[in-house]
Amino acid sequence: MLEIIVFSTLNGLLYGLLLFMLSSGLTLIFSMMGVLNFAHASFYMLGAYFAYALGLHVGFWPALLLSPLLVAGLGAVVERFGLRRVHEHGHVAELLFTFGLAYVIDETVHLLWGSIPVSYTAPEYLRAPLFSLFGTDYSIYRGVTMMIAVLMFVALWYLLRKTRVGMMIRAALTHGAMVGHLGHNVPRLFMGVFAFGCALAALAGVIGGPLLSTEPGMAQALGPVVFVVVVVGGMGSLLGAFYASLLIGLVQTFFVALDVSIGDLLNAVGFGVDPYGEVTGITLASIAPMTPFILLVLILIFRPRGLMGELEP
Amino acid sequence: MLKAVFKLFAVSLCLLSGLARAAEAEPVRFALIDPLTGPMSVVGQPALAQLQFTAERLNKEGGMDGHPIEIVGYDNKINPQESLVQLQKAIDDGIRYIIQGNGSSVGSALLSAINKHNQRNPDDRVLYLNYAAIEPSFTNERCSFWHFRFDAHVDMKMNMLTDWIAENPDFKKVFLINQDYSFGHTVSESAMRMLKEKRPDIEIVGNTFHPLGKVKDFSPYISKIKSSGADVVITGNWGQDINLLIKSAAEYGVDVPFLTYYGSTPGTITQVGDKGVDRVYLIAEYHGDFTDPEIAERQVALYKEKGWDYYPRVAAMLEMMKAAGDKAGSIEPLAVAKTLEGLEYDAAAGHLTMRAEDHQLQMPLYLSVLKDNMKHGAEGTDYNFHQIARFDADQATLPTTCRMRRPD
Amino acid sequence: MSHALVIDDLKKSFGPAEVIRGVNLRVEKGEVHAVIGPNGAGKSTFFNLVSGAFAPTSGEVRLHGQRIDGLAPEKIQQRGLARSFQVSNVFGNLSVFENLRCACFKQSAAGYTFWRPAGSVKRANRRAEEVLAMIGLAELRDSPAGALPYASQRALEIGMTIAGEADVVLLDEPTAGMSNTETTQAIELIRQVAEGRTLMIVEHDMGVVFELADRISVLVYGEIIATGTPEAIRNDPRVKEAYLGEEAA
Amino acid sequence: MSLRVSPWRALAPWLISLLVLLVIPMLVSGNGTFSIINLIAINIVFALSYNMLLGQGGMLSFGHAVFFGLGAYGAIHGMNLIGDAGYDGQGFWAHFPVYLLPLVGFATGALAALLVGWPFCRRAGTAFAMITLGLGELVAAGSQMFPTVFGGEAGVFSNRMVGPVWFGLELAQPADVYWFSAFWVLLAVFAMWAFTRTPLGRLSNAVRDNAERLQFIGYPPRNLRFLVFIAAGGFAGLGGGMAAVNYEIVTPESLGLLTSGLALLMAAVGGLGVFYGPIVGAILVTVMNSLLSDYTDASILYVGLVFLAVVMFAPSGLGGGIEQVRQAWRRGDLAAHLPGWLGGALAVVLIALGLVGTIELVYQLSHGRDKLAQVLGLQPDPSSPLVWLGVVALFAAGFGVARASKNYREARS
Repeated sequence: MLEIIVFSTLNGLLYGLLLFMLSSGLTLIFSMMGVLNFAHASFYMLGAYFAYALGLHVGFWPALLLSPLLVAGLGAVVERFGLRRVHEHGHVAELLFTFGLAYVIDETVHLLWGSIPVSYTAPEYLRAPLFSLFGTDYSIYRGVTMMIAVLMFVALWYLLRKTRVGMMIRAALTHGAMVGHLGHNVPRLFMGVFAFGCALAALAGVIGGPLLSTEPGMAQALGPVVFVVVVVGGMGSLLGAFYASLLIGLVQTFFVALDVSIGDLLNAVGFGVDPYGEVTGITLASIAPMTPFILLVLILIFRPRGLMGELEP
Repeated sequence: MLKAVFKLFAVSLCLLSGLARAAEAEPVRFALIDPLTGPMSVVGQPALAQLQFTAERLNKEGGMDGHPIEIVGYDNKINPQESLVQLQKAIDDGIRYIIQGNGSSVGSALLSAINKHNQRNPDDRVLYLNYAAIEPSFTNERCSFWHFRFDAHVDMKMNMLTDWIAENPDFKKVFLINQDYSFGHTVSESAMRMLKEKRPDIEIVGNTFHPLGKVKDFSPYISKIKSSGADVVITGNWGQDINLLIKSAAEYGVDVPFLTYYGSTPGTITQVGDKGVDRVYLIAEYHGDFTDPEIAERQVALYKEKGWDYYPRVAAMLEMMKAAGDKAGSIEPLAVAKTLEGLEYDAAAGHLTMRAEDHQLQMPLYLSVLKDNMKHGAEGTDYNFHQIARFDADQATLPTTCRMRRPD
Repeated sequence: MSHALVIDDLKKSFGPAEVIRGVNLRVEKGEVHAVIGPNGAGKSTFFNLVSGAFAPTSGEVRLHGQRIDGLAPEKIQQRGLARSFQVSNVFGNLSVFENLRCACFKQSAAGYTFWRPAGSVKRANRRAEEVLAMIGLAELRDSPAGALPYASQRALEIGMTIAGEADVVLLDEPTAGMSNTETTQAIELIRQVAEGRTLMIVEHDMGVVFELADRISVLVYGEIIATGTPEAIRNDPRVKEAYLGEEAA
Repeated sequence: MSLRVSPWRALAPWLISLLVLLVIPMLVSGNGTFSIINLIAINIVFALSYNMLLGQGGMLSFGHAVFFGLGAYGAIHGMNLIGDAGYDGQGFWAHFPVYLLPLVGFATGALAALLVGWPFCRRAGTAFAMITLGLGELVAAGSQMFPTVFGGEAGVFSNRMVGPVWFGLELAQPADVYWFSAFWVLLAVFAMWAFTRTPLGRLSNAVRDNAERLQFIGYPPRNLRFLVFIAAGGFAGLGGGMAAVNYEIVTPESLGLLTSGLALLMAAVGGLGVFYGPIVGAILVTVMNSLLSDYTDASILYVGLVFLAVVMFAPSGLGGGIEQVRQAWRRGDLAAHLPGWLGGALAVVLIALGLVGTIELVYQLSHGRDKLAQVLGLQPDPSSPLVWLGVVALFAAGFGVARASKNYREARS
């Protein structure tokens, strides 16, 4: 039993941190620009595919830097020529733009790299076991992923809290117009933030690609969970997104690990229920992928500003 | 009206470019309704490529009863409702042979739609040729005269898997892991039933279901398999669910055999790679050794031309249809169906018989394991499935509960 | 003389900042009561408190003897108190007539009906036509409210406030930003509105205040420092010193 | 539009559409075409019910397919009940004809919206979008769990040739189902149009424009949003009921995020601000989704590109464009505007051809075959510079015409 708990915690943390890396970019974009970026997961996929393509020539680590830069460039172009043009028609138009953009990016990747998953894997030496627990070894790569995620959180936190750019971003969150009046070029700030958000998604792609397999459907499969992290975490709150992604990662992993059905739980509490009925036979494992959305609905009903946010979406 | 406009536009441009089609005997056309675009096209496109490749070869041998075989792809994006729209389009185009394989939900929709169509249109009936939807009920309680299945269903394959496990004394604990939908549950129930009959001493140490196509990280399941002390795993997973499962198993050093139905889905071998060697076992109607030189040569030709591997089951299906058409001396569905019933045919994989009682093809089955540096690697890699056991057709056969209503 | 509106020790603070520091005010039935005061005195917050947009921190507001403080704006409206907005707050895409008719549905309790066309709610349509004529926007009847010139939008704002046949009406700077001719038209309209109703107006234009108000209250730093007839207020030393200073007309 | 129109003018659109619906079966043959027309009818009702929320009520939903799907499941289970009741011929279901199943769909959809809607309607905007997204994903995942209700992956199937037959119309072929779809699409469109004319309809526009002011004229916005949410859920369920009868099978996909995305796509491409916008959108998107994949492998990419083009260059959608032309025609200055608009349209066509050429050539390179080229009988060789030159020429011409028509339009206004 201990083994399950230890491993579930480790796996839950890893999955949570990966979710955080992916959604941290969206926290900035969604909270600051109010843009419900449906294409965020697509930039995550682009990050993985660019890392795969570059990795063949320049190796894993250079690709780790180059791929996010490439995607940031793409993000800047998308904001400059697409999003900015649609901005004045309001948030619904921006959302529709990103909705169409996700379609186009997913299909373009499918067009260029074909429909078979590409074999994008971490370099050999990273796959060796870092340590072995209860006879199961835990690869270095997973350790590296966690480290990068935590580093990313600290760096982002520092940037937002301590630097001038960070201050400008936080100010623009609530008083965008005023930041403009203070002489900051808000459109360029928006472009920078959007590109930076896409770069963060790409970085998550570079790291997550080998773990979660790189194939054209990876963005669609992940898609909505990203919004759950941002909304549950709270608008504009990086710390909130961090807690929310860990919470979702751990809850989902533990629900899978504890192979218990609703019937068993009810019986444990004293109800005499047939544990294999259609409703009672449902196991926590099958509820696991629903948990983020159950959390989303509950948070929006009872605490709309999320765990740490000050603003209601 | 709308269709006509598109057609007019296309045809006029054809004439414009001066390419006139050579006049031939009126072709016999087969419709493939499968996912051809979007992320799931990885399971639809190989079948289309194989069908076109085999049709070219069969047309050189005179086609089906003298008519050139033509394959037309209809994209259903693996969605049952879209499949019905495409079915109607195919029937509208005058096509009377419908081929499908991916998704038991699509198969179920097509089966009930085709039954109703034939009932409502006695003069232009349609045949449903199923090469991969292996839901047992299609050739049992829901069997239909208009449905022919060219792949062994879940129970037939499980019968062989459990035989192989039963013969191996050091298998004591079996772990079952499947996708949480009708197919996954069928595999799990079938495994438990058969293992209880053949080896009551074997303990089922795990029977887990995970949502279809939604799990991103299989490590929790792998740690469960590890802690259960299982020495063999049976899974019906396909697509991402098999890729991630095996990758996770290798990463965590879980060195037990994984007996799979769909270890050879296109993309799996590329994704899994060396992690699958000596770990992934496959129960299927053929293997990757390509001992028969003619088939080996076709594998190389097909991969070079279309980028997909040889799909033996789909090739055998079209060859049997040609044989049935030639024997019936007609391409009219009812006549072909009657000759197809009970037809015996020697394909690369061995002696095949289309059982008349339930239209379920009886075939030898092979258990194979993924090996490295094979003579003909799959998907351009050096890996392929090496045969380790063969089960004759009569070993693999199972009785049926089908009570088929035959047309007058 | 029964009081239409009684306000006892009303207080409101946003976090540490205390904006309304204990307002006491009596508005007689049928009178036009003006509330004046320098910018930032808390006039708009006061209006928001009375109309239910904000819940007061403490204190009581009574409309015809019934307590309405802390009630939701729609409940207060149903009890007969309506208010207009300093910044025009109309339904941009709907036509002028539609804006007015929406404000009339409540009276004939027809807002939630979906089984008959809006045109068939006789009372609401008649009332809307009436107010349309009253505010002089008949020829702009079908143009979208969002596209109206400024003065017309202010007139529509007043129209929507009185359409609901409330007997106590709060007007928040009705003549702000208007030219002289537009102001005189507005004064005429407000006089018409005042017949048979109790009116409370927040206004900066002293001309308008002294033209219309029966009584005036002066709000300075969240407190009423004086209430009385226009004459009394003009000569009240405290008001002069705190607000009017020398330039009193 | 409360302007005084003569009664005939008010009825004209409905008479014309009735006429069109009667004429279509004479012009069209082949069940394939009819099944696409039936799908268009279903999508029109679905897209319009979505626009009751977004275009009319200002509520952006990502879970509208839940009510479409639940309506479909309600209707298919009703169809099975009719089939079972047919044996002994007693009971309510024995006398309930299959044609009225969309009403069962409406009731199921409305009931589901009633049960779920209240906490959702507290706020519109992003909060509403997110909570409906959560609902959509929850119900879609839940649909895998209750086999008796949702029938798991394989869904629930039935036979529509059961129960009492009216007017001798046996729903055998898609051609017969056409009359069923035509009846319901006309009724549903009229009902949704009539809804916009009712007090609740006008107030739903008011809540879209300015929810805050609504409180001060006596209506809490939440109540209005809730009622509109129920009505939209009902009409989505009606569309679901039509789908259940048309396909005789309902699967969990009809509840999923992709179907909700389809509703958003149709309404946005068609135009949110105009009542008939989603109708135009439904027709275009349905045709593209069904027919385009016959002619090219990149059909999904084209749907995405059309969507992007509409959102960026025609924010008021195709319906908005049509409305502009209609207004100009009514004002009489259509002739003045026409060259500018035609120029713009020509530019779009040229750029589109260039884009299609590029995509198909890239397809030729990466996938080694290209359906569109085969269908058109052209054999463009992707490596020859001539072909790429042609594509570049198309783009250049397109942008040139675009600039010219833009200058012309600016000169006019």
